[in-house]
Amino acid sequence: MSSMFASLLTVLFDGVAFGMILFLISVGLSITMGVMRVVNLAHCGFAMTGGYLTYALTAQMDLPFAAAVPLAVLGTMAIGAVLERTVYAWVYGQSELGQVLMTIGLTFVMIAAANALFGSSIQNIPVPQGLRGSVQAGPLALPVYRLFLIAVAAACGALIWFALERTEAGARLRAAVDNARMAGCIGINVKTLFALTFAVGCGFAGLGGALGADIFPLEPFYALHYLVPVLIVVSVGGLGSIKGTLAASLLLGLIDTLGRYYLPAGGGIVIYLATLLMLLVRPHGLFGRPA
Amino acid sequence: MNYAMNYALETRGLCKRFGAIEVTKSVDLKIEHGARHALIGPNGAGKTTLVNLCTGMFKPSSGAILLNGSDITSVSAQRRVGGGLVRTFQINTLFNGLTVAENLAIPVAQRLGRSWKPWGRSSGDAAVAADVVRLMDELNLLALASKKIADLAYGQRRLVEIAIAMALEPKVLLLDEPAAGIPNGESGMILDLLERLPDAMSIVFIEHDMNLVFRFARRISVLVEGAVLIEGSVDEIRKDQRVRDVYLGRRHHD
Amino acid sequence: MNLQPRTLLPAAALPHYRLGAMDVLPWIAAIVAFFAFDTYLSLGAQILVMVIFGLSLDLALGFAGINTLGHAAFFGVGAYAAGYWNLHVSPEPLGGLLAGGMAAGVVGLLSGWLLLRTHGLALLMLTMVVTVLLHEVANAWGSVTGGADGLSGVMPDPLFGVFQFDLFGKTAYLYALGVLFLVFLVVRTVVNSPFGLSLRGIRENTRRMHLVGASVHLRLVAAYALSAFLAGIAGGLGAQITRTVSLDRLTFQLSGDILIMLIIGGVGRLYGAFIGIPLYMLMLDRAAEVNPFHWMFFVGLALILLVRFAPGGLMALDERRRRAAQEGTQ
Amino acid sequence: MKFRLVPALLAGCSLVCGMSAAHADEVRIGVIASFSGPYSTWGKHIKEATDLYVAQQNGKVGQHTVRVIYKDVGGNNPARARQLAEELVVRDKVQYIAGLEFTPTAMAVADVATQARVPTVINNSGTSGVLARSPYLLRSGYTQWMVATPLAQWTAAQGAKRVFLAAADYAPGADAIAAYRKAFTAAGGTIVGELRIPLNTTDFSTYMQKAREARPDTMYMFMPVGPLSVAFIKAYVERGLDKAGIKLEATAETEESELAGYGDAAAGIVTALHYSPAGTTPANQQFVNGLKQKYGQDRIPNVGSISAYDSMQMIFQMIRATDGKRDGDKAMAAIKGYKWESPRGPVTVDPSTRELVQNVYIRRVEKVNGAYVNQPFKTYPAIRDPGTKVQ
Repeated sequence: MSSMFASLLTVLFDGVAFGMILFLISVGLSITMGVMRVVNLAHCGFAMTGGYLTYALTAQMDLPFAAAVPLAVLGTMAIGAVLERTVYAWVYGQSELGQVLMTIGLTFVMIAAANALFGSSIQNIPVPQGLRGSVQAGPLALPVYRLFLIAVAAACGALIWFALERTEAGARLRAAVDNARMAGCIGINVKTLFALTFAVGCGFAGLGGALGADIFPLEPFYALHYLVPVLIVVSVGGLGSIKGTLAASLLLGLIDTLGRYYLPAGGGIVIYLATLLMLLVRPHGLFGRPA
Repeated sequence: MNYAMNYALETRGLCKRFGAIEVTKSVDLKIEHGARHALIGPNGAGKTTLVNLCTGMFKPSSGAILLNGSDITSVSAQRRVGGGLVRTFQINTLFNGLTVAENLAIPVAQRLGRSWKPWGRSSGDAAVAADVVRLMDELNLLALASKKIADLAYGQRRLVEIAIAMALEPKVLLLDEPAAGIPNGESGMILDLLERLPDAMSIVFIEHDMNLVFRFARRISVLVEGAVLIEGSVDEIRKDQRVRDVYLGRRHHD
Repeated sequence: MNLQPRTLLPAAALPHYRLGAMDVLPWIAAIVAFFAFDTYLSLGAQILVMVIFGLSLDLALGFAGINTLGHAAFFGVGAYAAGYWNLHVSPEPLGGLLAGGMAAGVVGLLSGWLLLRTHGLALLMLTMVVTVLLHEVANAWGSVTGGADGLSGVMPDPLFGVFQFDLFGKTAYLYALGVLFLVFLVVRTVVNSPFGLSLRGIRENTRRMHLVGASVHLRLVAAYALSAFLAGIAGGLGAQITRTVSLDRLTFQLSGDILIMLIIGGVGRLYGAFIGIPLYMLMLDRAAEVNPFHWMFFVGLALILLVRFAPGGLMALDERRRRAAQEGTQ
Repeated sequence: MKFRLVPALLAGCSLVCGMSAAHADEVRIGVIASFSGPYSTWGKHIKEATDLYVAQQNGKVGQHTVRVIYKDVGGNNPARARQLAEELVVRDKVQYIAGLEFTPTAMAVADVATQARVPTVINNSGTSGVLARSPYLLRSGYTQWMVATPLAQWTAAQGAKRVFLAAADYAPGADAIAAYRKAFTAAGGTIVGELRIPLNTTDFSTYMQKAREARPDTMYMFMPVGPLSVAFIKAYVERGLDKAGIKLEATAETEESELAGYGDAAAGIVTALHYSPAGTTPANQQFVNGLKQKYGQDRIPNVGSISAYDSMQMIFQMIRATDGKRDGDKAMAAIKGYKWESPRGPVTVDPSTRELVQNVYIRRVEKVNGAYVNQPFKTYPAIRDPGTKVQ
C-alpha cells in the first residue's frame, strides 16, 4: 500500500518537473503572443538556440555550466531582439496567416542553420557533477537535476510575476497589452518595450532549452518537435497570463504523466483529448481574456 | 391578447448590469407602428446598449423585450432579424472586401430565402438581382455598384450601412447614429434617405445632430444614465426644462 | 419600373468568375505536361493530389475564412478510409474515393459542429489538436490503420475496369487530373453561388452576417464539411495512387505544408492552389536533387521574403501589378 | 511570352532525355534515402558507405561502369518513396534499387520492384516478413528477431531470471518484444512486465517508475535510434535504475555516432547486433579505415553504413552474374546462396528466405581510448531470421 503511495508521489513529482520545463519554455511565448498578438511558431527555435549556445559554450569552448547558461540566455535574447526589429516587425500588421507563414519560414531557417552548424545528431550538454544523482526523501528517490529544474522554473515564475506586477516597466507592459495605441499616446515607447519584451521572452525559452536538454534532447528538429505541446500550454493557459501558463503547464504535465502511468495503452491520446475539452469549454484559455 | 393596441417594439423593465455597473435601468420603451422615434441623451447614457439589448447582441439582466406583441427576450439575434427587427451600426459594419452590389445581394438573398443555394450565380436569380438594382437606384448607388467598400468615401459607406438594413425590409429599424461622422454639409443626404423610408416601417434612431432629430422625429425619448428621463412629442421635449438642464444645459449655464 | 437588372449592373458588380482564356491555361498546361514530361508523371500525379487538397483548403480558409492548422486530419482520414475500403471492401477505385470523401466529411461535420463556435487563435489551436489527436488514434488503432507501419498493399482495380494503374503513372496522372477537374467545378460552383456569397460575407464580417439574419454557424459547418469531404477525396486519391497510407498523411506538419503552399499561391482566389502547390512541390523536388541538406534554409528564406514582399500570395502580386497598371493609364 | 515558353521547355526536356539514353554500358543503381529532415543522419551514412564501396571498386564491374543516383525521401514518407522508385525505374532506367530505412517506405517500394523486376536491397527494416512482399526484395540489414533472440539467450545464460521489456509502440517494437519473450521464456526466465511506449513520448520517467516497480534484474529496451533512445537511457540513469542493479540491454540504440549524445549514461549497456565498428577482422579494418580516410577521422560506421556497404556488395555480384544486362530474374537467381566476407563477418544470402544468414555479436558500451564504443565480447554465429519461420 505504502509502495503504491510512493509510486503515486514519484509520478506526481515527475509530472511537476515536466510541467515546469514546459512552463520555462512556454512562458515567453505566452507573454509575446499576449502583448504583440503575433502567432509565433518559431518560439521553440529560440529554446533550441539557447540549448545549442549552451552546448557550444560548454562542450566546444569548455566554459563551466554556471557561466555558459547565462551567456547562452543573453545570446538568445540578443538574437531575439534583432529578429523582432526586423522580420517580426514586418508581420505585426498582417493577418494571422501571414504570421504563421513567416514564423514557419523562420523555423525552417533555424533548423537548417542548426543542422549546418552542429550536425543532425543529438548533442549532449554535460551537467555538472553536483547536479547529478538523486537524493533520498523518505521512500522517494528524487533526482537532483529535476529538483534544480523545478527550483529554477519557480524562481523565474516569481521573477516574472514580480516584474509585471510590482515594477514600473511591468505596469507599462500591462498597459501596452491592454491597448497598444493608447499606451503610445501616454508616452510609452511601444517599439522599445516590444523589442525588450520579445527579447526577454526568448531569453526564458533559451533558458528552458538549455536546462531542459536532458528531457528534450537537442537536435535540429527540436524547433518543430516540441512546438505542439508548447502551443497547447500557451493556448490552454490563456495568452499573456503568467498564472495561466503555469497552471496549464502543471496541469498538462500531470495529466500526461498520470495518463501514461495509469493508462499506458492510450498514453499519447489522453493529453490531446484533455486539451480539446479544455479549449472547447474555455476557448480563451484558463486565465485568458477574449481579445 | 386583450391589448387594445400592441406596439411594434416594446421593452418592459429592461435592466443590464456589467458587474456592479448598471448601464440600463428599468427602461420601458414603447415604439408604435410606423413610429419615427428618436433616442437622445448625453454620451454614455446607454443608448447603444439599449439597441444592443433590443437586437439580442447583449442578454438583459432582467426585463422583457416584445416585438409586435410577442416576447423575443430569449430569441437569438439572428432570429430577431427574421422577425423583422433590424439595426445599423454607429461604426460602419460592412463586408469590406466585397462590392457594393454584393453587400446588398447578401441581405436580399437572405430575405428572399435564396442564401443557401449552392449553385447558380451569386446574385441568386433575376429576383435578387432586380431587387439589388432597385435598392441601389433608390439610394443613388448604381454608379458605385462594382466598387469595393474599401474604395468608397466615408459618406458613401454610411449609405451602404443603411442600405443593407433596408434590403432586409424590416418592420422595425434601429438606426444607431446614421449621420455619425458625416460632415454637416452632407447630412442632408442621410436625411433624404430617412424621409423616403416607407411609412409602415417603425423607426427608432439614435442621433446627436439635433437639427436632424427635430426635423425627422415625431416622438423622442431622453436617456440619462441608463434610465428614461422623459418621453414625449418633439414639442414637449423641446420645451421641457429638465431636458434643457440635463442635455442642453451646459450651453445655457456657460 | 421595368429594369433589366443584368444590363444595368456592370459585370464587376456581382463578380462571377467567368470562364475566359485564362481558365483554359492550367488544363492545357496539365495536358502538355502529360506529353512533354512523360517520365515525371508520378510526381505530377502527386502534385495534382495536393492541388485538390489545396482547393479544399481554399474553400474553408479562403472563402469561408475558417483559419485552420488541421486540414491534414481530413486528408489523412480520407486516405485511411480509402485504403481500408480497398483492402477490405472493394478494390474498385471510384467507390474507394467516395468512401474516403464520406469518412472525412463526417469527421468534418462533427468536428466543425464543435469547433466552429470559436475563432482566431483558439480555432487554430483546436484544429491543430484535432489533427494530433487523430494521429494518435491512428497510431493506436493498429487493427484498422496498421499503426506506425500504415497500410500497404493497396491495389486499386483498373479504372472503369479498363485502365490499369501503370508504372509510368499515366493512368494515375489522368485519373488525378479528372478528379481535380470535377473538384474544381464543385468548388467553383459553390463559391460563385448565393451560398458562396454568404460564406464570403461571413469571412468579411461575421457580426454583420449574424445581424443580416444568417445562420453563421450552420453555414460554416456546411462549408467545413464540404471542404473536409473534398480533402478526403484528395487523401483517398493519394492512397490509391501511391498504394500506401501512413501516419505522415495525418500530421500537423502536413497541415502546415498545405497551408504554406496555398498561401504562396494566394488564398481565396480559386487559382491560388494551382500556382502555389506545383511551384512549391517542384521547388522541393529540385532542391532535394541539388542539395537536400540545405533546402530548408532556402525554403524558409523564401517564405520570409514572400511575407515581406507579397503578403497576399503570388496571385495578389499579379493583382497589384494590374491595378497599378490601370491607375497608370487613368 | 507564355507560349514561347512551352517549345523551350519541350526542347530542354528532349535534350535531357537524349542525354540519358546515351552510355549503353552504364549500369545504374538508385539509392533512396533520407538526406533531409529529422532522419538525415541515415542518408549521410548510407551515401558515404555506398560511395566508398563504389570507389573501392573503381566504379566498375568488369567493363561496366556503375553510376549511383541518389534520391531524397526526407524521412518515413512511403508515398514519396514510391514516387521516387517509379521515377528511378521510368526516368533514370536503373537496374537496381537500394537504400530505404523504414519498413513503410520499404513496403511502398515492393510492388514497384515486382512490376519493374528490379532487384531491391532494403538497407534497414526490422520487421520480419517484409521480403514476402515481392520476389525481388533483399535485405542487407537485420530483423529484430535476429538480434533479440540471441540477446535473450545470452541473458538467460548469465543467470538472469526476471526481465522487463520496454519497446516503442510500432511494428519493430512488437517484434522485438515478441522475440525476446519467446527466447527468454524458452530458456526458463520470466518476463515480469512489458511496456509499449508511444512514439511521441518526451518524458520517460514515468515508464522508469513502472519498470522499477516490477523489480526486474534486467530491462530490455527497443527504441528508434535518436532522440527517443537518448531520452530513454538518460531517464534510466537519472531514475537510478542502474544503481538499483537493473541492467539495461538494447540492440542498435547505442550506435557510435549517437554515443557522444549520451554522455556517460550509456556506459555498461549490453547490446546485441549483427555488426560492431570495433570488430577486428581485416574486412572491417578496410571498411572503417576507408571511411576515415575518405570522410575524416571522426567517421564511425553504423548500421546504415554497413547495410549500404553490403547492399552494394550484393548488387555488384548481381551485375557480375548478369554481365550488366537488365535481367531481374537472373540477378535474383544468382544472389540466392551468395556468400562473402563482409566487414560484419561471414554472410550468406539464405536461398529460401532471401534473408541474410549472419553472426550476431553481444557487445558492451565501454570507454576505449577516451571514447565510448560498443565492444563485442561474444559471437552467436550464422543466425537465420527466426521471425520468418514463426510467421
